[in-house]
Amino acid sequence: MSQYEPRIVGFLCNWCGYAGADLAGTSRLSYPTNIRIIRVMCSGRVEPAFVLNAFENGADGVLVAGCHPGDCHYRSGNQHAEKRIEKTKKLLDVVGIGSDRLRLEWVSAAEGEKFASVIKDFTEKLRVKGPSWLGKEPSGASAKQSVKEPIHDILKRTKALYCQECGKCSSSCPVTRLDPLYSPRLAVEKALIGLEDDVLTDKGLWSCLTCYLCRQRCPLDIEYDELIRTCRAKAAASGIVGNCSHEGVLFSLSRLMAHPETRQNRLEWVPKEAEIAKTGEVLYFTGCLPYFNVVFDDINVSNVEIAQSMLKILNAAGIKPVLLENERCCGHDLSFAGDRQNFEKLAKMNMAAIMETHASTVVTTCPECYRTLKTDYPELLGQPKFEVLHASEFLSSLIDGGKIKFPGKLGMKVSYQDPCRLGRHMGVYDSPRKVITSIPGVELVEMNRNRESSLCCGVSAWMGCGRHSKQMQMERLAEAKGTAADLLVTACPKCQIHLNCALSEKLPVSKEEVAIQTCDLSVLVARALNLTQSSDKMEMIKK
Amino acid sequence: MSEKPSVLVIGGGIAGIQASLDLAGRGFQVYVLEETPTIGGRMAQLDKTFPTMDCSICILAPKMMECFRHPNIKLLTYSELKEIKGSVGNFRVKILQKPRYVDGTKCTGCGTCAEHCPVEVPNEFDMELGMRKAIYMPMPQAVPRCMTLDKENCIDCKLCTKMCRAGAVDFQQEPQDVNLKVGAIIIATGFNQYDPSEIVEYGYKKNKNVLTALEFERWVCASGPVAGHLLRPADGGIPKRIAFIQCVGSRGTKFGAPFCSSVCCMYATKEALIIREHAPDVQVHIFYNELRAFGKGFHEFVNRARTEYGVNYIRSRPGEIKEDPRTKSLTIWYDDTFTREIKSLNDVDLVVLCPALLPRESNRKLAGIMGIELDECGFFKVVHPLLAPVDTTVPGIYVCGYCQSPKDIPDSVAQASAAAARAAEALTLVQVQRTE
Amino acid sequence: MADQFEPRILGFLCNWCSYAGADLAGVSRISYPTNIRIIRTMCSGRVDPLHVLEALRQGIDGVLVTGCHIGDCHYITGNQACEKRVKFLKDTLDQIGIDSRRLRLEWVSASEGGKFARVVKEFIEEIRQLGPSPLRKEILESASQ
Amino acid sequence: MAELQIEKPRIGVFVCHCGINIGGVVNVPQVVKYAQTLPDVAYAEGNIYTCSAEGIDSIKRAIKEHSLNRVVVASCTPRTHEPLFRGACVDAGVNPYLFELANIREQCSWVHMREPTKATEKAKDIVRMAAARASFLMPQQESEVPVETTALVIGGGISGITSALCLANQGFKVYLIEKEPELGGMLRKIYKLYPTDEDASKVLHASVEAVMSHKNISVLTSTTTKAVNGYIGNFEVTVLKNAQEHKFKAGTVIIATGAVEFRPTNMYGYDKYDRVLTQVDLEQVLKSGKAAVDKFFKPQTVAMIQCVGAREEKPPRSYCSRLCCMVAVKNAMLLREWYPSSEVYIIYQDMQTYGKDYEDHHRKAREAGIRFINYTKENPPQVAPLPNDRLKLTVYHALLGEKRELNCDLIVLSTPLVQQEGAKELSKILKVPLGQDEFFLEAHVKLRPVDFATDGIYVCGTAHGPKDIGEAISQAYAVSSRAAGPMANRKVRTEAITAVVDKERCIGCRMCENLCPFGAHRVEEGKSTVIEALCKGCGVCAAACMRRAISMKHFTDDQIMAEIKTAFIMEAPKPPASSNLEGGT
Repeated sequence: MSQYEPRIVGFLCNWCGYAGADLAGTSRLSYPTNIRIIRVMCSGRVEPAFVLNAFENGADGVLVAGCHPGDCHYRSGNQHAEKRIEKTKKLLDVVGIGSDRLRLEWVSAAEGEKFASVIKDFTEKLRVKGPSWLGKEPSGASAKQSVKEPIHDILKRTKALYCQECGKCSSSCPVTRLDPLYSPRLAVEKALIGLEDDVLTDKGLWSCLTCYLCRQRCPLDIEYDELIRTCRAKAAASGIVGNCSHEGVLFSLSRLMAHPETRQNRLEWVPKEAEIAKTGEVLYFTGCLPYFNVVFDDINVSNVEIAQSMLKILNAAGIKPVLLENERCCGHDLSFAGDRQNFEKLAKMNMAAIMETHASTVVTTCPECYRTLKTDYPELLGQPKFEVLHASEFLSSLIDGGKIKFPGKLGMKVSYQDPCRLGRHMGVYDSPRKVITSIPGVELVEMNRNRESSLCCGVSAWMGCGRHSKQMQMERLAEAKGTAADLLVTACPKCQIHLNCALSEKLPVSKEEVAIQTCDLSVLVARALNLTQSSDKMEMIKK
Repeated sequence: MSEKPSVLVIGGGIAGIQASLDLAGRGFQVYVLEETPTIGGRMAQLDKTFPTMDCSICILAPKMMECFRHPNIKLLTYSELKEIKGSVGNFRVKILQKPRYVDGTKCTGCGTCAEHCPVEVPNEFDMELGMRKAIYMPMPQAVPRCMTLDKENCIDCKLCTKMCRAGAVDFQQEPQDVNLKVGAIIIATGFNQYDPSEIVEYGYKKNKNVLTALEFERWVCASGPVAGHLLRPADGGIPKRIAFIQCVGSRGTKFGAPFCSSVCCMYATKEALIIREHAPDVQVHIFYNELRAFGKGFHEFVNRARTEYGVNYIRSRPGEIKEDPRTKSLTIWYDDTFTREIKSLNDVDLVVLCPALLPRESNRKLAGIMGIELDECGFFKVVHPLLAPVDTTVPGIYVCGYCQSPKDIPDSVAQASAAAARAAEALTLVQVQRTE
Repeated sequence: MADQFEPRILGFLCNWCSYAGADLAGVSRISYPTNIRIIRTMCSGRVDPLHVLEALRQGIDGVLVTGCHIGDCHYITGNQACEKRVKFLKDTLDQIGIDSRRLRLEWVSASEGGKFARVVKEFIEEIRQLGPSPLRKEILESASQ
Repeated sequence: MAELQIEKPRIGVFVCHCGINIGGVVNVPQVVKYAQTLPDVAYAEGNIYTCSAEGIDSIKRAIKEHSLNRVVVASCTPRTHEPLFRGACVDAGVNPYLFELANIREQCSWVHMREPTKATEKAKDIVRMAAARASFLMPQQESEVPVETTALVIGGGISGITSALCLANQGFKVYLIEKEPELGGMLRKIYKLYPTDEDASKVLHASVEAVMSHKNISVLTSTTTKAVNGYIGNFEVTVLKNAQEHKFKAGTVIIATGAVEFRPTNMYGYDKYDRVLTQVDLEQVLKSGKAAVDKFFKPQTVAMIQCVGAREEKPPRSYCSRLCCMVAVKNAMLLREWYPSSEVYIIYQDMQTYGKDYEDHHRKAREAGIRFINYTKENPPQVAPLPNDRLKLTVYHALLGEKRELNCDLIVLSTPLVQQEGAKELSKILKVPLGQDEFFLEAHVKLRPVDFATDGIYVCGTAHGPKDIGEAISQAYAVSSRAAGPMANRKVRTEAITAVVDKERCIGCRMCENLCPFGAHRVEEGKSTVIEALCKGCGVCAAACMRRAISMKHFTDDQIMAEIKTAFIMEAPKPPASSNLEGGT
């Protein structure tokens, strides 16, 4: 331990923090050598992703220094910084790095001395705390594992060789319709006549939502989603990456979770009265809800409410579910972003952790976890002994078995958004509908495009969110609104996030055309069972 | 052994008819087994035939009548094959004749009974677009010209019995076993249309203005459910824009069939021409994948449709059809593959889906009875697709028409004659062996 | 009067080519005016000059004879015999003061439905230009009045 | 019979609606009403479909009830429906030649769809003409002609071989003639068969053996057809073998002369560059075996161009040749098998891999990595020379919208099958037609695919149009069935329409004898006599006879004159028409 020297990354604002550091220099104030400084114009520029990236790359601590409140060169940049650092600290706590490794300080241009002492103090504290586990093995920003499978074999495996160039995929694709530069057909055709490089370097490779609509309709069942996933891995191996939304913070978190030493504090959300177990029949695989809760706290969705609702329902049905203390990201997003290496790590660790609990049933509230656990893990690691069920399927069986009974009538019209992974990828269309319609007083009104033809929420795998995503979201919300439903139920936390995000931004149309309350299926069920308090809005709907 | 050599023909469509006429014409005794109440098959349902645009029933009806009148042909309609034993030259066949509840020797086919029958059910012959009564004749040109009472839908009011002056209605009729000895067997069971409702994006059965090709044939046929007037099925309005979609459930591995049905490009072109003749101001669009016009005069026919008739061919399999819930008009989304533009064809009044044509489900049962093989798609397997195109895996049993592999009418007719030739050849050889 | 004149055309069609061609025009729904009446003969060679003359005597405005293309005759040379006769007849008509354009010979095969319709249309127009036959009953009558 | 001639005509007229085919344009009830007013018409009615069993019954009933002795049906063309209605007359005891069809569909309602009033008037005229003719109709007797139980099969390719074998196995004698010194035709040039992947030569060998050893088959190679006279059942055949004439009789004739591959002169550098071949050229190269090809070269990049010289704007090659796509797929797969590292491109317009097996094969070719590039007629590929015998193929991928340049060492042109040179001559000898595409034209595209209008002559295989081996063999069996019919019965009925000479009038001028191409007129003892079996009933003689001594049965002068006189109502447009039908006489 004696050789341990903490590695600190410092983000300094140009006008105060950086000037303060300069002053420390001109004043010949010495401080430990452990810090590396990155100059930014304002502390408000520092994103959570920067911080997480610093940790991913082996930092033991991150220091952000800005102007004192009220002194910001850009008026309120430091206030933003304060909020962001707060959020990042929460994420660091959950992921187990600990919020004390991140420090925000106000250092004015005149405070050279303060700067030096902050560094000294932070270095000492970090020295006492010990090194971050990540320092030993930086996970790196991108996976470098190459995909050896030749393009011809990929085309064969995904049946793309059979492409009849008919254009059914491209005319179905919600992206192509908005962005003519991208076309599933042309991508396949290019690959087919040997223009492999064009395919891998094409921006379109990252525009695909892997929403499965093209595959659903393709008469030859070309596995377009799989083709895209493999090509992305191939592209990623040669250093090409897609455009990540949220500056890649969610990918950072997933990669951090892929580290074997990671010890998370992810069960904070569990209510005290809830009954959970370490081993047992039923395991509830929460997914990344605790993280989403932090990242998306500003768009009117409460992600842990989904987990809490599910847990309460399970308890109400007399089930004491297993929750994994150190459950890791299922790896779905990394896998669809071309990071095969970290996906495989996550898969192995999750699988081992689940096996230890002796669970025979794994329930997920997230369709992506559902798909990944049910099909991708077994493909990689062989068929496990447990069964994977989506919450809708599990709830449906609870209702069938009389394990849960709805006490009263809700009295509302709802519509249902089919998540791509649950619907087209996995073919689960009926259970969520069954659950919804078995709640007394709930009428299900379908949108025009439903079930197999459902429209994607606009973003998948946290990539390529942009103008077209927003257009799709507006279209979908308008469609939902058009059904005159009071509530749009989803069975995927991400659908809810994306649709709510669109609503929380400046709307291109009038609010009446698109604004609709969204709600997760489990939350709806918990409320119908009187297990959670209805929000004010729900009350209004009831009236 | 002074008996005439005889042949059983299974299926009374155009292939079965041709094989029967060939064999009967040279003095063989022929039995035609047909499961529906009339011979005529699919061709009888068609409005016109390509590329000559002959009225289908006009050229078929004389042949059907010829079968009926031929002294060497016995029609066993409304019948089922029960059992076959023996081998070439000596097959023993058991057939079940279902009761029509109408005495064929008395019925004149005047139709008075049907006029008075109170029960209306969808007419299978009209692809269920039109109605028939519980006592009915599938079509005006039906052969034999005898009514059939459909017991499943009959309400036992006995009005038909009262009304029939010939006293032909007979509720006591029982199923009858018919035992035959035949020297050879020809199978010609034809095809069934794939039901495209599982291809949800095209909205078949959900959107009323979406029809299948066979439905459309009946829809525009003069003797069909709307007497040949070109109308929108949803509301009877006058269509201005009609589209055809090829390969619905064919050439695919997911839905329907992996093979190409071989006739759709041509019949769609034919139907397009029918439309342009009916109503020259109606736009017709044909969405195709690969325009398969390989038969004699076919490519020229398509060219004429394109240049003289202004039929618009678009190389694309559309992604989806959307219905305007208010007007019931349709929007077709497609990738114009030659320009690579994603486009929508709006205000389409009628979409005709050209579904895969599948070998009949009942082939499996037939194959079991006869001990012959089917291929993975359900077509009757032949010994060698090139050199023995009509010989099944059992000597003395031959196959022709669509049930052997996808083909059009002329190819079916030629193959029917071929099967007849093979049957005649086999019977001659058997006779020679016997006399030796 | 002139614009109301509807020529009356009589057509002799050989059974194998031209009659089939006329059928094909029908099957292909190729429209042509209603002015023509058709007489089917087995071969264009069956058309006797007397038949043509009788038609003209009846007051028919134009006579169209059609047969198989030269070389295609079902009876090998029937159409050649016909060709000679029509040539001879045309000379005769000119001599007796009937415009020989009122008699026309065309080859129409079984596959030429379009040509049949075109020929009929053209011939009708030509006769329309020529005006009613001088042998028309009403013209003869008015002349005698 | 004699009584019938004296009996006053009582005509029944049946006007068909043909659904709406006629009834939608022509006012049928009006026509029926009008028909009732015509001379000699005793009865008239309308039918929805006169050809339906109901219609037929109605005709029979009316004949009985109204003592009709002439029947006119106003419906469609006699070319398809006459036999059916004649049959109805026979059933009701009326001679079939006392029946007349008035064609108010093909030659009225269908060509005057937008002029219902005028069409109705015309339909009335047509019915009037038919009724007038019917008054003059006479009963005729059909005769039977014996049929020789020998078949002539022209062409010794796989189609001819198959039909010869099938007929011979049924006990008929067969002459199989082939212009080449060897049997086998196109198959001799082919390497492998698709989709079964067998050696063509092996398949052929077995069939040739069977033909050669069959006791009922006489094979004449290096033989051409010189003349075929006569008619069904009684053809007199003259063939030329080594400049020597052979004559024999045949009951039926089968054309199985096959087709040849189109040589693409001046297309894609076919004459300029050695490395541009046709598919048949390639077959022959492949036939020499892999080792031989290896010596020649090892292909790296091969492109096959489809529709070369086919699907053109104008006839004769405006057709799709049906099998070239499959040939290309077959040979492309073969090349890939022999040279796995090579790249094979098929540059196509529409892949004609119809049906089940071909579509399967097409899929397999894609699976094997054959690359397909779609081109359009407007943007055909271009060939240019490169050093080292290589060729640059520039092709615009129409579906991708991109130009591609392929550095090829072999370009294969898929050209269509075209008619043999001698086909025109043969069509003249047999008096059977060729179509626009120069292939033999069958009697009816839909329902008589292997028959000709002329009885006793049939066509099969690629002489009829491009087709694959399975289809050709199906047709070969089909013609065997068609030809076996009359031969098995040993007789056919012939029509009764022949010339009759009035010996009183005949002066023996020999005009008819000189004119008749069939030699049916023979002047003996100063008078002409008609040999009925040879007479085809054209009437050329009747029209020519100066003495008007020759009458044509069923097309008599009386009958034709009656039509001429009733074709139009001959009176002034104003005042309105009177009902005088006999105007003009």
